[in-house]
Amino acid sequence: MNAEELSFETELGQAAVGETALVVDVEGFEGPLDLLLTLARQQKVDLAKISILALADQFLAFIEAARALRLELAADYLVMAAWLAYLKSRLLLPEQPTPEGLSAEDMANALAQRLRRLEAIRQVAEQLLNRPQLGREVFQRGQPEPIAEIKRPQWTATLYDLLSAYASRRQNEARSHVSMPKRSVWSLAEAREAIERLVGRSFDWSPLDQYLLEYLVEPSQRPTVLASSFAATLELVREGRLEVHQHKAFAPLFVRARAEVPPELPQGGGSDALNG
Amino acid sequence: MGNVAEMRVIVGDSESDGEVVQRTEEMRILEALLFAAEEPLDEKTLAARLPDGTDVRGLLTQLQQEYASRGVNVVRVAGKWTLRTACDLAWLLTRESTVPRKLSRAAIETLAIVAYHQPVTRAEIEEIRGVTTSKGTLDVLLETGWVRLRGRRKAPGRPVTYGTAEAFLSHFGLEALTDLPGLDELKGAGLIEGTLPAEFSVPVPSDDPALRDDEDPLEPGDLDLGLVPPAERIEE
Amino acid sequence: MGNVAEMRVIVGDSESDGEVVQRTEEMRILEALLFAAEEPLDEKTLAARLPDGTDVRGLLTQLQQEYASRGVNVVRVAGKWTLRTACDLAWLLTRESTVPRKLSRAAIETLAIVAYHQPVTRAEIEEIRGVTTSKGTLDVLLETGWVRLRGRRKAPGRPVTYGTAEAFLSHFGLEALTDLPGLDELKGAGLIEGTLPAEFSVPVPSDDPALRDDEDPLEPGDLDLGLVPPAERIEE
Repeated sequence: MNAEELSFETELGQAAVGETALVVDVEGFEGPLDLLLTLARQQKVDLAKISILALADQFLAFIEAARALRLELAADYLVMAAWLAYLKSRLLLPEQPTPEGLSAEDMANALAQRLRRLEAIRQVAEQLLNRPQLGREVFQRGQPEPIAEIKRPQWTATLYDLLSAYASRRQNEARSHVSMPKRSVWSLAEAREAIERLVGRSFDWSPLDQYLLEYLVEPSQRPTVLASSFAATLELVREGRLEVHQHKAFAPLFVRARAEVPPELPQGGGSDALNG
Repeated sequence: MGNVAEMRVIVGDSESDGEVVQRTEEMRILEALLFAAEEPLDEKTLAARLPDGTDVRGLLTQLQQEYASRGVNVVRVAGKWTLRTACDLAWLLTRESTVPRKLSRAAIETLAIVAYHQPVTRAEIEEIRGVTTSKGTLDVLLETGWVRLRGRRKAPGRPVTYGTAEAFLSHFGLEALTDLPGLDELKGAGLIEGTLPAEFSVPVPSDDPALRDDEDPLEPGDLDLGLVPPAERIEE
Repeated sequence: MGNVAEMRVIVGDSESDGEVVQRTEEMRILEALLFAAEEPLDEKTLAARLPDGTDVRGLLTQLQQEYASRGVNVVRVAGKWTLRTACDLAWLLTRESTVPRKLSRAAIETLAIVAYHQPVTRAEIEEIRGVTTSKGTLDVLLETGWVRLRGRRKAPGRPVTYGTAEAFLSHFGLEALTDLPGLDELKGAGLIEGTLPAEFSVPVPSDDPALRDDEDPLEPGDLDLGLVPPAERIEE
C-alpha cells in the first residue's frame, strides 16, 4: 500500500451544493465499505469468490499506512478495522462454537453479501442515471396551456327572502300611493289655441259647450276644460277677435268670430255674460 | 414537379391511416423544437438547428397542414411559430366551478314581483318597485334560470314580458306557483302589517306557459339578448 | 401507380372534409389535453373530458403508436400519460440553462437505495452504504421532489421512512417502480429482501402511498423538517 493507491478515487468525493461533507476519508472513500469494495475489486475476482481473509489483510494494511502518514481516519474505519481484525483471528483459529452461534464463516459471508449489495446498488444507480432524464435528454411542453378556472356564480336566495322582499315592497308601494293622483289641468294656452282653431272663421253663433264637447274625453276633465276655455274666450273677446253672448244667467254661451262689421246680436242682452 | 408535391401531401395523409410514414428527420426536429420551446420560435432560430439550406418555411407549412386537423395546431404568432391547442377545443382548457352568491335586494324584489305578477313587463316592475330596474338585475335573474322571457306585450313599444321558469319552483321548493302565499298568508306571517288601502291586493300568480291574449311570441333575436349572461355584473 | 396516387389523394380529401380517417374527435381531445397539460395526466382525468364509455386506454395506445415515429412521443410515466420529446433528439434540445444540478455520489447512491429498498429508514441506508449519511444528502434529495418522507417505522426510535415520489418516476421516465433498471437481477440475487425483518413479507420496493403494516403516519411536525412546503392556503 503506497501513497498512490491512497489517492484512489479522490475526485469522486466532491460534495454537491448544500451538502455538508462528512469527514469520512481524506482520500475520498465513501466509508470503510467503499474502501473494502475498492480493495476487493483489486483482487480482480468475482465478489462471490472473494477471499475475506485477504481482504481483511488489505484493509488493515491500508489503515496502518494511513496511520503512518498521520491521516485522520473517521471512526467508521477504525471500527471496521477492529471488526476485521477480530474476524481474521476467528478465521485463522480452528472453528469453535460461539455463544451467538455465528461462525466465522457466517460473518465472512455476511460481509461478502454486504459488499455485493453495495456494488449492486451502485450499478443500478448508474443505470438509473443513464436513463433519459426529464429536462436533460427529454423535454416536456415548453409552453403548457394552463386550465383556466371559470367561476360561475351559483345564486342563492331563500323563500323567506323572496316573500319578505315582496311584502315590504308592496307595502311601501301601497303607502306611497295614498297621495292624490296628479290632476291633469287644461292650461289657458291650450284652451286659447283650441278655441281659435275651433271657432276659426265661423261667423255663426255657436254654443261654446258644443265646441268643448269635442274635448270632454272624460267627465273628470270637464271642470278644467270649461274653466280654461271660458277664460280664454273672454280674453279673445277683449282682443276683439270673438263675440260672445248669453240669453240669461247659466244659459248656454254663444260664441262667434268677429267680422269687420259687427252683425246684429240675437235677441236678449249679452253683456251680462261678462259679469258671469 | 407537380407530382412530387402531390406525393408529399399524400405521404402526410397516409399517416392518418396508421401506416408507417416516411417523415423527414427535419420534421421531427421542428416538431420537438416547437414542443419544447418556452416561447414561440422564429424561423432563424429553427434554421440554426437544421442542416444548412433546409427550406424551413416549407417544412413549417407542411407541418402546419399535418397538424391542421389535429387537437393541436402549428400556428404563427407575431411572425414566430408555436404549437397551440386547436381553437375549437378551447373548452377543454377551462374548468368550471360554482361560487355561491346571494342575490341582491333589488334582484330579490324583482324576482318576487315577476313571480307574483307574471307576465310582467319591466315598466310594470318599475311601477311596483317605484324605482328603475337596471338591465343588470334582470340579466342576473335570467342567468339564475329562475326567470325567463315569455313574450312581448301587445302594447306600444311591444315590451318583453317576464315570467318564472321551472327552476324557480325547484329552487324555492314550491310544488306550484299557486303555493306562493296570498295576502292573508303574508299578513299571517307578519310580513305585511298595518293598514292598507282597500283596493290593495296580491295577485294569484300563474306561470302557465301559454301566452296570454295580450302577449305575442318572442322573436328570434330576443332569446339571444336574454341568454347572454353578463360577466359578473351584479347590482349591489 | 397513377391509380394508387389517386386513391390516396381521395383519402386525403375526405379528411379535409372533416370526415376524419380513423381519427376520431376523441383522439383530438386526448391530443389537446396531453399537449396542454403541465403534468402527466391519469386516465381518469382524461376520461372525464371524453364521452362516457370511451376506451381511453385503447385510444391512448393508438395515439402512442401514431406519435412513436415523431419528434414528440406519447409516454407513460408513473402510471400517467404525457408527451415528451423523442429521446434521440436529446442532442438537439439540450440547453445549458436547464441541465439539472449534479448530484453528489453519496446522493446518487442514497437515491438508488431509497428507490430500490423503499420504504427505508436512514439507518438502513447507512447499513447498505456502510457509512453515516449526512442530513444534507437526504435534504438535497427531498428538495428535488424525488424522495419524500413516508411515515415512521414501528420500531424503537420510530425512525422516519423514506420513499420515492411521483416526480421520481416522471423524471426518469419510468412507468412504475417495477420498471427500475436491474430490479429483477437485484431481486434474483437476493440483494433487496433481507434488509427488512423476515416477518414483513410485503414486496420491496414499493412506492404505494398507503402505509405498510410496519409504518405509522407522519406527525404534523415531520413535514416541516422535511422541507416540504406547507400546503398553500387558498382563499375562497
